Amino acid sequence: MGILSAFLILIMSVAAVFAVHTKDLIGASLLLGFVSLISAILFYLLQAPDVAMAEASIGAALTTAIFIMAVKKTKRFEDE
Amino acid sequence: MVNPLYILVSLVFFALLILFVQRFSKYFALLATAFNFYLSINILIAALKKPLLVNLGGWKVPFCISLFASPLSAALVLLVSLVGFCAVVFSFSYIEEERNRYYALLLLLLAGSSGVVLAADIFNMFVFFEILCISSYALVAYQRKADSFEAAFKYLVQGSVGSSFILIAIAIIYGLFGTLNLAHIARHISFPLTFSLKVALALLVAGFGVEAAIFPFNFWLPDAHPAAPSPVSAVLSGLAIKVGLYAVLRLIFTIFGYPGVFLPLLFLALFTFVVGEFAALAQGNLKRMLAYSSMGQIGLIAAVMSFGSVYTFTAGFLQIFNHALAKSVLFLASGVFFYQGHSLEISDLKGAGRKNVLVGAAFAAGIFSLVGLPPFLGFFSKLAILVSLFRTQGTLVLAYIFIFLIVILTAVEAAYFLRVLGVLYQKPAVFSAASGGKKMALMQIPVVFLGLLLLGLGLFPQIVQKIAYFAASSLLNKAAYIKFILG
Amino acid sequence: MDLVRSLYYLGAFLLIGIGFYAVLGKKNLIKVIMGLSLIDNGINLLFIAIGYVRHHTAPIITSQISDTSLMVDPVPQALVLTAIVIELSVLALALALAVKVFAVHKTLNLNKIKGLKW
Amino acid sequence: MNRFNKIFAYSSVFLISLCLLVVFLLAFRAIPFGADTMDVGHFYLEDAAKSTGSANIVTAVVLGFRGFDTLGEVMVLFLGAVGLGLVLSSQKDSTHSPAKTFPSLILKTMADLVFPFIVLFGIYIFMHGHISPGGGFPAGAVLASGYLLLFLSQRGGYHIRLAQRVETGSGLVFVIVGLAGLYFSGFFLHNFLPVGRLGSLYSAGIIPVLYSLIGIKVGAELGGIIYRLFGE
Repeated sequence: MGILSAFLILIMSVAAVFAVHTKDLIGASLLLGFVSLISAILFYLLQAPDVAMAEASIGAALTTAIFIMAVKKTKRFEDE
Repeated sequence: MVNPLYILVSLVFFALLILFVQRFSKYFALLATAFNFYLSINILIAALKKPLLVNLGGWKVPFCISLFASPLSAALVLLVSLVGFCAVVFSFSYIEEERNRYYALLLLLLAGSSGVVLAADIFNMFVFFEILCISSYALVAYQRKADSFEAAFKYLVQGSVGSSFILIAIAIIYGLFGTLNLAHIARHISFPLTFSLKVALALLVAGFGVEAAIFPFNFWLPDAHPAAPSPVSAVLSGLAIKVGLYAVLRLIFTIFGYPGVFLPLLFLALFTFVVGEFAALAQGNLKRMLAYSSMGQIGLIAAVMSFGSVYTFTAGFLQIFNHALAKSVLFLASGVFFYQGHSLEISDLKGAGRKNVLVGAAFAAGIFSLVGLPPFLGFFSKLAILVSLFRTQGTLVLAYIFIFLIVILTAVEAAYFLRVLGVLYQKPAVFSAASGGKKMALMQIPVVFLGLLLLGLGLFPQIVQKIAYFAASSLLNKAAYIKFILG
Repeated sequence: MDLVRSLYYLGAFLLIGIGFYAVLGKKNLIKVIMGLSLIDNGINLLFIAIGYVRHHTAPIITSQISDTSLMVDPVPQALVLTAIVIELSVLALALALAVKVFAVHKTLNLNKIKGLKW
Repeated sequence: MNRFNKIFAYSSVFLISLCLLVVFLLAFRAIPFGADTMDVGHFYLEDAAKSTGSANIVTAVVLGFRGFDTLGEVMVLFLGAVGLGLVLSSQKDSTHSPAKTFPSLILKTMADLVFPFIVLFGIYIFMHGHISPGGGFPAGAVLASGYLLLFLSQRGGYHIRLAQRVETGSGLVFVIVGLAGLYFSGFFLHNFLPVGRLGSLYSAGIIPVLYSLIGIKVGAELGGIIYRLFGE
């Protein structure tokens, strides 16, 4: 479990950094959903299946959908 | 029937009912707040004899969520329901669009404020704090103009960062002690604090400090309060920031049991005081000026209270009452002026006080009370603050510096308030009031009522002084708090 | 400090730190909201990590697992369930405000919107 | 000069975030990872199955011991939906509407096929919240993702007024169930129904009732949020 969780945490942090860094807001929303998904896996590893389900359905799916809808209504690329 | 639970449940119930039925919204809101007003008077009377503890769900104390109405909480709940009732009556003819949503949000704002004050469980406190915050974000955006969206967004971002600070602090506390009940936590905490607890305390002060508008966390206030419709500004300025301050003080002095002067809060509060009052001097818009003045006043109250003795607390509570009532009068009266003249620039208000005799008089009463002139309540609270500072032991230098600041800043306050009053009664009246008829009468009632209340409490200050004294001693007595809740 | 043992804490605080960086440093409204979302994600992970007890099982009684003394702490999980929902509603409101601000100013850049400078 | 300012701003923000990270890590040295730090948790683990009849102890905590928090949480979500409705309700200004795209046949057919199953799955989740992981909030999210699919395939309308009635109605029933506890046994949100046999579907008293209400309410609310953000 140690190595797996270390790997997942590493990937999650990298994804978070890219989500903040990228100029494409749709890409950033998807990366954010990916971060949520990995944290749902981490919750499952930490013996919290209830929270994992909530995070996967609310955090990963719905939040991403809401973000994408909001980006569609505004502007896709971040300008200087 | 004397059960603080009914306050929260009735507000939540009516908020849901308004959007379920989709009509009669203002009557439901009036019913809910009137019921609450009646109930909170009863609760205060009962709590002055013996604090009330309500356990929810039928479990024993550290395991269930409980509501605790100490004299302090009961007094604040009374204040919330009083100002809330006046705001609802004022909104009757002032608010014309989106009534259902507006009243539901306003009721939940009141529910959140009462909930934070009554909660005896740190996470429950957080949940009610979120109800308070989210309803105020939405209400700030109510007018749906560009600047209200911007103000609401700014408020939301800073408020949510504050909320996440609170959550991290709760995580630290839960990790250390494995419990969420405030009294149970208080029993575990002893001085000197460990590093983790210091971080937790700092995070809690910062998190609740965002709502209490204490210096580096208050950049949202001067935009958010003026952007909201007037009755909401009255509630936000009169109540919401005090609820934040209540949470800060309850956590510092009851739960952590900080002995003596809490210096970090004192310095931040003094800074807030100075910045707020001087910024108010420079404003040309009436509501912006009132918002900056609220910032200054909250700084004054927080600074007095961070001295941590019974006298300073009593004085601070008097000032909380005074400021809540007076600021509500001022914001509601400015709502009347806006309704008639469609402008809040001070230069456009020439002669407005002559056109509305009653509202002008109430406005003057509010100003006199805030500046601290007899025979209004503000005179006694300012006097109590000065006396209590002379009576503090130990940190005399700070107390004297503070007294000096109060004298100077009261003069500043008097300068900007009297300037407005001068404009309101200036001779060649620019202000043109469309006669409102029945609608205007309905708006005048709460304004005049609150103005008279300020005068009445100023003539008979003993009642408020007694309540403030009880509240102050219940805030400082950590041992009694633990004993009463945990048995 | 042994880093391996507090790996989850480190991960949680990394998310919180990245989120703070986005909230304070980014100029795009939606990026700021994403920062808030990252902070909340980190806090959720933090709570669950606090409640975890080594070699204990999830707090659900089944026909195979019925020894409640060998289960992890249920309270942080309950708190996180609450926190996730609160986060979602704040997020929805924030995005609605951002959409409206964009509709007025046709830009999401904080520096170009006068009322939003902080 | 401008460039220098920018670098300075970014690096100071970076340093502040780093400082926060370090301070938090230091503060958490006192809380060992993976150790048993429970206090009230032990009581919940021992007592929950007996006193609430819920095999899922997290559910027992969420709706039993800390049910009042959950009421507050439901109200927070309600506030989010109402606030969003308020903010988005002004259609006077010209909102930038995205180019209308028509859904493909595949999406339409699949949506028709999958939608009933999604709804069924959502109902299953909230009905079994007291015996298996899940519960009302994920169930509501699943239901809302069903609506999302319908919106994407532009099938049928979403009866926003009906949804609002359902949403507020189930909230009202939640409060009434709590008050019934107060009436029958003197405690708000007390579990006044029989507890039943541990692990069966009809057990745990009011907990499945409350979770069903939450599932329906959250589903309607999130559906409303999606509907409003989509903006017809």
